[in-house]
Amino acid sequence: MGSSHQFTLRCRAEADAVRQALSELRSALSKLGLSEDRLPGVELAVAEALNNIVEHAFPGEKTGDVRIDAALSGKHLCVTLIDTGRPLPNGRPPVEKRPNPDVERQDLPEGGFGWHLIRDLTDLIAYTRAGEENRLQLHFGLPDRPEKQQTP
Amino acid sequence: MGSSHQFTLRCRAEADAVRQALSELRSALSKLGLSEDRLPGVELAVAEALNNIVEHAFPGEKTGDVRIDAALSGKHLCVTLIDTGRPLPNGRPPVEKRPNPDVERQDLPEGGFGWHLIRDLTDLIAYTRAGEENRLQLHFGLPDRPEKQQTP
Amino acid sequence: MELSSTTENGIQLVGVHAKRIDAASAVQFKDAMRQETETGPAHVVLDLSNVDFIDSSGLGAIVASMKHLGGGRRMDLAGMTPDVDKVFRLTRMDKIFTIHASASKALTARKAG
Amino acid sequence: MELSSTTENGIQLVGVHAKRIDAASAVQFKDAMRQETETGPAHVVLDLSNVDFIDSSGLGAIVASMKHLGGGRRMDLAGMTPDVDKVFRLTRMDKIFTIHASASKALTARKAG
Ligand SMILES: Nc1ncnc2c1ncn2[C@@H]1O[C@H](COP(=O)(O)OP(=O)(O)O)[C@@H](O)[C@H]1O
Ligand SMILES: Nc1ncnc2c1ncn2[C@@H]1O[C@H](COP(=O)(O)OP(=O)(O)O)[C@@H](O)[C@H]1O
Repeated sequence: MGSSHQFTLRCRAEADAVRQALSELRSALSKLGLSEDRLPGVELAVAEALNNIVEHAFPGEKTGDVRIDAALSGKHLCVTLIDTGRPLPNGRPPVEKRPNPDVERQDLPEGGFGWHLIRDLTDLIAYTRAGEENRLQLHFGLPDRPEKQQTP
Repeated sequence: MGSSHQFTLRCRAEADAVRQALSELRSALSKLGLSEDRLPGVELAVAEALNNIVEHAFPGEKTGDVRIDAALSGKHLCVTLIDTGRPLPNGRPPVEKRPNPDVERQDLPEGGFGWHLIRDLTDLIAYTRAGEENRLQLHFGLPDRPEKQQTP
Repeated sequence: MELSSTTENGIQLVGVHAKRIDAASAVQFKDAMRQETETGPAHVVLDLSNVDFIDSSGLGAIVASMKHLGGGRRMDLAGMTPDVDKVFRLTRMDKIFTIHASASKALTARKAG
Repeated sequence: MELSSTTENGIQLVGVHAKRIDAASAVQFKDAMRQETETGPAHVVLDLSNVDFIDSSGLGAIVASMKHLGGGRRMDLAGMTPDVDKVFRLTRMDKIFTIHASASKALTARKAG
């Protein structure tokens, strides 16, 4: 394993705060050397996960704090989202059919894309409910720099 | 992302229980399709991390519970160890020189290998102390099956 | 959410003057689009060239705006930046729009569209 | 921790009859080695062919057993399985032992060792 870095961000479970947190996440990852072509996919996956927390973990007027832990090496990025909102139904990310674009115009889907995008953009998702906490890990392999650095 | 699996094991922070947990981990990962050539490295990395918990998080006669969360896809394995023992000094895994084999026989190192082995065998380590909990994530990239399966 | 609107060759070109159509702005986007296209030509082109991020809320808002036009009218997309384009492709929503490389191409490609 | 011991060609061959030398058994291993080698030839070969897992505690115990022999005696390793071998290589502890493919090779390779 090469050198590795960690940082933590926090935001309220509200759309404006999520936007701000994504901007901080992006610039922190960029500073730590995550390649520019990986940033948009990571931002989008984390955005979808945070949007779900805003909308489903803290529905309606409810809100709360979200902790965002990120860990990065040359080979690997893990972003963990921790909130104390409602758990995922059935204790795991929903596995539903992709919204179908081959329908009449008035039936076209306006939602239900979120988890599919997260799955498309990650190598692994892990969700655990521990006590009152939701912990969602999004894992991204970084195959661009496969070279293994030696640690001392 | 292809299909992904999660499971949780628990053990006491004691050497015999660790041995038992490693055996359960190995057979669970094997059942879920982790390739046989990756099992020994994963077992060793997790063994070293658990041994550290037994010895340093719960020193002396103290003991406690360790929760082992594992998540596996075709591309990625993450093992998270959670305990309520003492935190890592300085809030992160120690970065020390590798024990030196080029010394007189009586000075040969009998320890200090653990974290180096963990680093050698993983793609990323992330440690966070959250409240009273130590959470150590060990990440393993699985480059053997790079093919991306489509989810529905 | 600031939108601009011009009509040329009988096509209404709506420009989005925001870098993001995301969960924080999807509702405003939908409202602004509704106002902008309440009346006007049957053919609308949405110029997304200033937008460098959309999430699924933004995508849903664009689809909703198109649906809101009603059966007799159409909405094309133009000037999508690569990351925006990727969201349409991953969700297969690229299939339900005519997509033009740029606003000017959308205006001249009317017959082909 | 069960060890066996035979002496051949003036070499003491100590066999480990356990699948693991790990944190749960490192102390027993060290104690048993100490007893087994308290007296005996100056040349000891540790046959690890039954062992398929060692961790750093096991590694440390093997090094400690070697050091305990004292300056005038030596300890070689034999029959390491691939996973055990890997631990020695990663920690560079392969450099401090003479390593033989098997116990029988260790007994015949005496002069070369
Ligand atoms: N606490 C939660 N955190 C994250 N997601 C949740 C939570 N509770 C429910 N969900 C799920 O998130 C899903 C949202 O799916 P998604 O694909 O993003 O579609 P949408 O666009 O409708 O939000 C809902 O079906 C819901 O089951
Ligand atoms: N709570 C803890 N959990 C895990 N490791 C810890 C904890 N507290 C301390 N440690 C560290 O683990 C290190 C052990 O390092 P390691 O390389 O495994 O060598 P050793 O073979 O001496 O155990 C110690 O230096 C100690 O700082």
